Amino acid sequence: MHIALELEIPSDVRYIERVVEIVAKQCAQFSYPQHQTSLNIPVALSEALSNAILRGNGDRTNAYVQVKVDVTQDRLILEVLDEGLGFNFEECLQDPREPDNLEREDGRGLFLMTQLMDRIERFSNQGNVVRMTLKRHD
Amino acid sequence: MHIALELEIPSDVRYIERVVEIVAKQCAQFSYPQHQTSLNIPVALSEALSNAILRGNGDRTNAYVQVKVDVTQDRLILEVLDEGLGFNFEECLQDPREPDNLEREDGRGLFLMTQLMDRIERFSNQGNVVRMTLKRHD
Amino acid sequence: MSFAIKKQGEIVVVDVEGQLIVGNRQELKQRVLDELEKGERKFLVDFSQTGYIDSSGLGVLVSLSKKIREQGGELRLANLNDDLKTLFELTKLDTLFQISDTRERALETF
Amino acid sequence: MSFAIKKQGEIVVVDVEGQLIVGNRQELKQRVLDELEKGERKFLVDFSQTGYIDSSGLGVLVSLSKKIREQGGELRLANLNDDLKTLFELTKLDTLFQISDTRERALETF
Ligand SMILES: Nc1ncnc2c1ncn2[C@@H]1O[C@H](COP(=O)(O)OP(=O)(O)O)[C@@H](O)[C@H]1O
Ligand SMILES: Nc1ncnc2c1ncn2[C@@H]1O[C@H](COP(=O)(O)OP(=O)(O)O)[C@@H](O)[C@H]1O
Repeated sequence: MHIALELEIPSDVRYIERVVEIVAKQCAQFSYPQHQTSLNIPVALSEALSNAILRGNGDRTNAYVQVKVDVTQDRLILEVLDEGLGFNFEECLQDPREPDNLEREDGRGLFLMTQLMDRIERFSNQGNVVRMTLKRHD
Repeated sequence: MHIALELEIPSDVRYIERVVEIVAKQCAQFSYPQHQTSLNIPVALSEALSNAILRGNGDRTNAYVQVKVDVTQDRLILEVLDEGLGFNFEECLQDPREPDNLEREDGRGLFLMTQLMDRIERFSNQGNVVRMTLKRHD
Repeated sequence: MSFAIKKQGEIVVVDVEGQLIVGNRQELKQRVLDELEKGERKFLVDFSQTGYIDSSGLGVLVSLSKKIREQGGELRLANLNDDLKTLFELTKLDTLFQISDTRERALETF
Repeated sequence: MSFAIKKQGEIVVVDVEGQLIVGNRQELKQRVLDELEKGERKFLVDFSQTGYIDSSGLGVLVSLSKKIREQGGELRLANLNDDLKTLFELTKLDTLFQISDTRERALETF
């Protein structure tokens, strides 16, 4: 069995929780282990969504965010698309564990995505796309 | 908000219940009225799926069935694709309420689909497609 | 989805738990026919625990009812929720079956 | 998601119910800062009813902790489930906060 899901939401952080719930439920359908459906997926997806809304679309109030989910028994691929100009992932990624960063309020989003997912790709395709892959870890 | 869902299953009736559950839950996300998520959608989708598996794919044991779901606040579109040659919907549709048909074991599937959905279309697109549209009726 | 079959007096009562659909209707059919074979004649299917029923599930009820009648018996139904009532009305099968609101009522009036 | 704030002894206890994420962290921040303004100095955030926390939720905890420390107070945490513990460990924030396994323990040792 194979499920592909596409969602489109207005660029508004209040949609994040609902999208996360829908996606996590979809993965629960494939009985992904609990820590993946309750930690890795929700947190990594929230980060990608809030970056897409606040950083990518930013002040473009009529913009949308698209989420594409592709799940099989073995792996989950999440794509988050915004209408922004994109960014350099490597350059923007910081290590929040460094003493100088530890007490900063921001800058943990991309780091958590890399920690919680097996692979992150960023590319442009009529907008900015962040693609995250998670293998099933039992 | 807008959700599109695609599923692919082996041609096996044992998958029907799970697919129905996934789709009905997706519609519940949009708070479709209860009689639609517990009657119209499950029954019409089960009929289309079992016809795709048993009539469309039939003995093609390696065949698949694809289900496409497109939901908004206002309407649901369900497409069920099989690898068969297609059929003439009007000709195959019978009225199971006629005295001669009332005690027959089969022949109620297409009829229920037309009764439970607002619109049914059948066409060919690299296989046979049955498309059902349901408007939200509160 | 599963079927619980028990005997109350001389009536065989079948509880359909979950869906009654193409994937499991054969099991219901076989279990009821086994009872018919053993000499049972009065059957009540209780839908209080049932989700949805598809056309092949309806078909099995129709064909069982016919087979039971041919042996001088009867198949009755009880506890249809609103969705199931709609389904029986749409297909006019509400005219073919004796349908009771509660199990008690069905058992009393058999 | 909502926040329940109550006072136990001289400690302000905040229960985070549901998610602590970009959509609601501002509310938590404001409510804790209001208590700080009123003169409160000891704060305990209890996560027993919390789902997930995102980076902006973590960020709010870090910045509240700093502001409270600047006023001579302290912010402690209690009842992190395994997922939340992992989150604090990944970001090394477990080294920044005093974290207790239970609310009682946190209240006793404050
Ligand atoms: N979708 C995006 N579009 C544009 N820039 C982005 C996007 N996602 C992340 N960034 C950039 O990466 C930086 C670091 O992101 P992150 O690690 O999530 O921390 P924070 O968002 O808290 O600054 C952001 O400040 C922003 O400059
Ligand atoms: N996907 C399909 N592919 C080919 N034929 C189909 C398909 N769906 C329905 N049919 C035809 O329509 C007929 C009527 O279908 P239906 O009303 O569901 O009753 P039943 O399946 O019980 O015969 C089927 O017997 C079959 O000939």
